[in-house]
Amino acid sequence: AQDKVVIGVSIPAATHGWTGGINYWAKVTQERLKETYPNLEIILVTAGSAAEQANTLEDLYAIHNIDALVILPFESDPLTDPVEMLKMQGVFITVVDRGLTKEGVADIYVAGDNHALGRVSGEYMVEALGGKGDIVVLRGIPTVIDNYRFDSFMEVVEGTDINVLDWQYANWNRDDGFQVMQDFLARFPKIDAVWAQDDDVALGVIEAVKQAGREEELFIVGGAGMKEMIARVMEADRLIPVDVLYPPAMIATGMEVTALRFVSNASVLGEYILDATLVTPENAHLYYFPDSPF
Amino acid sequence: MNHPTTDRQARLKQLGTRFSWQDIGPFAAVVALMILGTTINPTFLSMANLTNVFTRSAFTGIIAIGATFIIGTGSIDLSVGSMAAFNSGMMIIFMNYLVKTWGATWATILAAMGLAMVLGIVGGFVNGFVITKGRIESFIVTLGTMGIFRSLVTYLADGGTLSLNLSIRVLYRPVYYGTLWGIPIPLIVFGLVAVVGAILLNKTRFGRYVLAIGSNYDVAHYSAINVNRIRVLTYVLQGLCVAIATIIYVPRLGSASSTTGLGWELEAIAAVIIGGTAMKGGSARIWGTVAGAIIFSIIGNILNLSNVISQYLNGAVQGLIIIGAVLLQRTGKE
Amino acid sequence: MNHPTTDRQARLKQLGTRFSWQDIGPFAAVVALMILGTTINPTFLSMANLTNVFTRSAFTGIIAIGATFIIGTGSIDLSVGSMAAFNSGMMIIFMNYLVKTWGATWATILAAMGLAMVLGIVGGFVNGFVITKGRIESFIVTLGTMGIFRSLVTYLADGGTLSLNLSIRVLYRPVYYGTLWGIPIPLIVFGLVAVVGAILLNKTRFGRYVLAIGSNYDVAHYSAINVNRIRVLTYVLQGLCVAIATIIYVPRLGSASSTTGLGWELEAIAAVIIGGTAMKGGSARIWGTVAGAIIFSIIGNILNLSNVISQYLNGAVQGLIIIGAVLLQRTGKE
Amino acid sequence: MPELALQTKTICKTYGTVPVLFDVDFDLKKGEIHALIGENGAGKSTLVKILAGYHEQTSGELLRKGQPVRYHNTGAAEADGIVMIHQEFNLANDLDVEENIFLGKELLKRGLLDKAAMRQRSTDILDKLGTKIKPRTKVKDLSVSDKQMVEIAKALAFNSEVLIMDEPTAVLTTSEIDVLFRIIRALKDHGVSIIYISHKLDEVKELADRVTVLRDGYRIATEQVSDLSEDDMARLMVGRELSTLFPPKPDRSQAKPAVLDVQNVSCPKYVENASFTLYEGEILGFAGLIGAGRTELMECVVGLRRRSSGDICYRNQPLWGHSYADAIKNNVVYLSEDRKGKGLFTALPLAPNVTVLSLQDHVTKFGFLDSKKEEATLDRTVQEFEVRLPSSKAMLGMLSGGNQQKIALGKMMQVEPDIVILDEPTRGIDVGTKQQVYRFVRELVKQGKSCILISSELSEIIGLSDRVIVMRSGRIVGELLGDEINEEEIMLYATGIKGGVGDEPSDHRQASQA
Ligand SMILES: Nc1ncnc2c1ncn2[C@@H]1O[C@H](COP(=O)(O)OP(=O)(O)OP(=O)(O)O)[C@@H](O)[C@H]1O
Ligand SMILES: Nc1ncnc2c1ncn2[C@@H]1O[C@H](COP(=O)(O)OP(=O)(O)OP(=O)(O)O)[C@@H](O)[C@H]1O
Ligand SMILES: [Mg+2]
Ligand SMILES: [Mg+2]
Repeated sequence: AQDKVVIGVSIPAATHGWTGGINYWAKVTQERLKETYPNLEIILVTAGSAAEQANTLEDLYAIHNIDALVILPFESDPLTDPVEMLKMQGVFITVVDRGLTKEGVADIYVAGDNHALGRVSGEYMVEALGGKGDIVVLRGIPTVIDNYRFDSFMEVVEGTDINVLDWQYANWNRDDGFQVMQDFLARFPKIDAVWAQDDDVALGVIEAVKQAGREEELFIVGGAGMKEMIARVMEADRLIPVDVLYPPAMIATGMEVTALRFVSNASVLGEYILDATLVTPENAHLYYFPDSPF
Repeated sequence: MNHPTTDRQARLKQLGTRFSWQDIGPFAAVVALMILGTTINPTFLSMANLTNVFTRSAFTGIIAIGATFIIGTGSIDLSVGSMAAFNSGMMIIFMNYLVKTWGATWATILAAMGLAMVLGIVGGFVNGFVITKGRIESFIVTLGTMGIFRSLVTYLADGGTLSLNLSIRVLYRPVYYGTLWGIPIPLIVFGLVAVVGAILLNKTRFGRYVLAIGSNYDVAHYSAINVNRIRVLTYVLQGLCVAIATIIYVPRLGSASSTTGLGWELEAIAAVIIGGTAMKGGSARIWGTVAGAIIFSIIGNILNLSNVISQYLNGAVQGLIIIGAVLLQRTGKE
Repeated sequence: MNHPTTDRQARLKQLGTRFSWQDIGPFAAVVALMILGTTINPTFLSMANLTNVFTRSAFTGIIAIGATFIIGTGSIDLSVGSMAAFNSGMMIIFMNYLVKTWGATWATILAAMGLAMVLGIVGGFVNGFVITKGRIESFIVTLGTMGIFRSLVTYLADGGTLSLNLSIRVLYRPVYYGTLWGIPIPLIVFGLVAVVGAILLNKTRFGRYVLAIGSNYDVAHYSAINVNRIRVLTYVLQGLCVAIATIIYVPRLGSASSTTGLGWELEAIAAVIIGGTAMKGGSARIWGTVAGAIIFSIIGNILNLSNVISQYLNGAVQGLIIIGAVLLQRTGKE
Repeated sequence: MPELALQTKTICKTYGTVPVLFDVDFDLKKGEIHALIGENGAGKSTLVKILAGYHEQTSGELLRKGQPVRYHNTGAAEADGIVMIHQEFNLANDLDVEENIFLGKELLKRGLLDKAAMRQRSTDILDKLGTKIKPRTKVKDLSVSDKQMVEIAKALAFNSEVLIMDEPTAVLTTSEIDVLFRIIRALKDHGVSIIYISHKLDEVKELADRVTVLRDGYRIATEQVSDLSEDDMARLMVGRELSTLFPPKPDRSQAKPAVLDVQNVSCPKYVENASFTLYEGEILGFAGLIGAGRTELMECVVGLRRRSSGDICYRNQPLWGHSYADAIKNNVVYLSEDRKGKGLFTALPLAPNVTVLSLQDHVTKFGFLDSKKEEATLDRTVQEFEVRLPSSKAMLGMLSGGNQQKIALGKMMQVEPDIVILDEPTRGIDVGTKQQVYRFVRELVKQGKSCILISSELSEIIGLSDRVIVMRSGRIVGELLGDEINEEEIMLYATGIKGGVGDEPSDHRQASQA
């Protein structure tokens, strides 16, 4: 019999909606792959911070002796070195979502495109507002990813007559989204649109807008593809006309191509870039997964 | 022999709720912050904004009232935020389940509220029991249960979000968004909890024993106070407060996830201490705690109402204001 | 008259490092956890794994040694995690700046190390100064500075990540990954800090005064101890420990961001208390703290050993093990 | 005229708005023992605290060897050779004896603590004081009397020129006091000046050269001790004539029922197989040297300390195995000797302290605390025990030592006890009030209540007890009745000359029959 192939999967702990989705898809894929390929062993570990994730990498190698690593890095920069350490030990590396800061470390890169998420959102905003209006922005947690999204969004918006009244961090958290939006609503008598960037935040924003009774005045663009939000888009909710996809299922892609590399010996190297698809009432049914927790 | 002078102060003391600079201090800080807020942005004083700010303070405020008793005995509870998340999750699951048989009725909601209470009491009891019977520092035990509750809600939500059935949500919504005599319901609940808390603390044997234990554990023991029982009771009370906070939290967003209630424990403890309760126990002030919770809420609001300073520095401004607010109290005391 | 029995116990005590069940307890917990780890997965005992586990404990461990003194006086410091992030950020910025003139040399690195030390001392001093001069609860002040430091690093990083220049990184890397006589450098540093900490605590006036203050503030004051100065010194010492931890942290990940060091404060405090130092002050144990830090590191490792339990429940398992480890110590004491 | 070591001129002290000392002139000659006496709250502790740098005077001048000085803290006073033994213990509970003795003045060797030297010195001092305290014991594990010895040792470890002792003997027994007096006299011979505060006037008479009397913050008199009798002193203090200290004992002809029957109680390390019976209407004294285990035995009896064996019957009912609360329910109440550590909440106001044992009686009909009732109870206690309050808002810790003790007694009386167990009840109380306490206790037992009295003051045991039990090293070694109750007999048992350790329990039965 063939030797067991061990794939380590290191992802952030489920601390908010999107990472929750990552966890869900990783677990589902783990089970499916194990069933399909009996000689495959998949070790799934989670971490609450970049430093902790570096720990899990050490553990995956020292304890589980992994042959391949699928990693969704907490943050690109701090994890580049620890991943490279594994690479030097001969571990096959698949990076998902956030690229490492050093070329050539990743064998496979399944890229979520944070720039695109910001850009697509911005482009929709410009189109829907007809190039002018007052908007507010709720950002995530201060991180590089958030910067990519925000900067790309602003690039698109900057040339137009769209005026960003203010932005605040909402930490990809519903309660923060609610509170920040409450205060924006109190502060600005006229808001034409809200870019919430994340569906968790958008949920909070919706409630704040409802409370203020200003549903007719504005619309909200979230992001990620949470099932509740996709459902609203499907139902052609005025408040949530679209969503921008940043599917947590990308971890499944990463795990699958990595598994493929070992079971088929096919040469699966290179980059897989996942689009930041704009979900509209027309295509929403394609992205609706009622069983997913996210 | 000379008799105690029954001056006005002493008379006021007899009202059960005592007024002194220590109590006024936090409210002075509230007023100062409100002036600051108005200066930065006159919108601050709008009815809508003030209502938001005060209403928001209800969650941490209610939890902080429970924490006042715990800190009054010289202990700590780090698990409250996670417990709130877990309770929310359980309420949602329970309502989603009941709605299938009972429909979207008040019965369903009331049953879920009952469940929250039971869970709060049980959770608090477990904390208190392990702390007293195991003779372990409360910091460690509640750090442990903090992790446990948070994990459980993550597990229940499969890492994602637990969402309340839409039909119930419509029914339940007014509990957060509704008003009674023009006052938001969460504020009324907050007020009631504070009044009950103040009575418990100042007018009952339980409250007296709490302060006695915080003042000197050994003396309390030698005064025939069942120290362990009172300590467990403070944790049960804390659990109940968390449950009440949960009950008004769930209708706000109708969902719970692993991020729910993150950091509430620090906020609640800070509210208690800003309010003039000593970390080492022995003195506690419910109305100070109420002011402390409001202070927190106002600081957050002020930061969102202005963008003079880089948003990156919000945390710094918040930190400075917290320290400043407490310094202000201290200085006034001299 | 009868002389004090100079039995072995007493003799050992005179070595400055005292051995008693309270000290052995945490180590017993370490051993129990190691047995647990080995049972779950025999690879646990591999040299490579053990090295990883112990090396990792160095960061929190070093910070926790500083925290032992602070908690020994009955205070708390919540700002250490943020301070570590801020220090890391400043080190990186400084090195990236210096490299332009001095090149990727050890001079650059040493200068940055010096900067970290200075920042640690200043940061600690500020904490201590505001606490003692403002007569504010340490909880509030350090909660404030926690926000301030974290904001500052966010600001410095413009919301993103500060990355160390690659050429320096190569040079600096061995400080975390290298070994001396086969022992990882972080472990050597940890050991040195612990030894110095133990000497400070048990063999110097400073250490004795720390415990005296924690035991009874007034008694210390009336024993002609400059209470405020000692308290400020504990914060300066804590700042220094944070600086040392930063110095070995930066080469590990080569970057700093607003999430660096998040939660280290709770871990450090927990390590101290698991180690047998009382939260209310008056007694402190450096070697217990060392064991506490190792316990934390092992728990994290054990969670990665197997895949039996849902990863959502990691936090619950961690919580249970923490409580269990402390319970084990307590039971052993009887 | 010998040089003045210390002198005060028109010293005034005000706490907040409460004046406590008024224009006090006081002087201390080099090499003299100067006693300071006065009623509780007269201002003795306040005066000496100013001399030792604990407090600063509000006005007035302090002269040291003729030079004006002002001590802003204890360090400054210590540097000037002035050391004080605090009435309320000034010890860090979590540190051990040795660490406390040298706190703030540790010996160093090459910058590090010289533990060996400090160990040696503290052992020497403790030996000199004749105690069995081990230097490595944590202070919190010591009995009150042992803590007092540590306080004394702490002061002696420092080579002072002026030694201030604020009631050093309140909880010490005769033999410890003898040792202490020997040391004090030796210090005096070496030129040390000593201020000695005590409520035990016989001690003052025996020891001091001069005596200063304070009353209500005023200096009333300074006299040569040889010119005054004890009664003169008492009169100067109280401002009126005092009758005999102890109320007459009733004759105990008729047999009374037993109210408390204690059989074979043991508590590891402290008490071994102690058995005794308390009868209705009697005062049962417990005598013994420091560390005899009297406190621990009583704590076992009321359920504050776990006993390893033994049965306790209250009026023929086996009772309260578990908690002090059970004992209280049966109106058995215990006054702890450790006022600060176990007796009273120093950081709380007065009313909560007085009512804590009887809160259920201080509620409105709806079950809420009734602060009016509490205030009334406090007022009653204040009157009954003549407590001197700085103000009604005072925290307990602001009261003078003796007044705190009165509050402690008042607290206990709120449960309307059937059996009172008093451990050092008159600790720090002035003669006038002592007399009242004795009458009070006598009244109590006349009403059919019973009382156990533990006291380090032999005269108190002898003057008040109807029967005396002597303990030594955790065992009951003797029981004395009637004329046997005298100092000599008690000391024979307490020191082990009679009823030696290792004797069978039957031995003390015989003793009681003797
Ligand atoms: N910190 C304080 N604040 C307010 N009043 C105080 C304080 N300390 C003492 N007093 C008051 O000062 C007065 C004198 O107290 P002091 O302790 O000097 O009396 P004393 O003569 O030592 O009495 P005792 O014999 O009971 O020890 C008392 O009325 C007391 O209540
Ligand atoms: N059998 C014993 N072995 C060792 N130490 C003992 C023993 N018995 C008593 N001691 C010491 O004596 C102290 C207990 O004193 P205890 O409180 O019983 O004295 P007491 O009889 O109440 O007298 P007093 O209250 O006047 O000191 C303890 O600190 C303990 O160290
Ligand atoms: Mg006094
Ligand atoms: Mg005793």
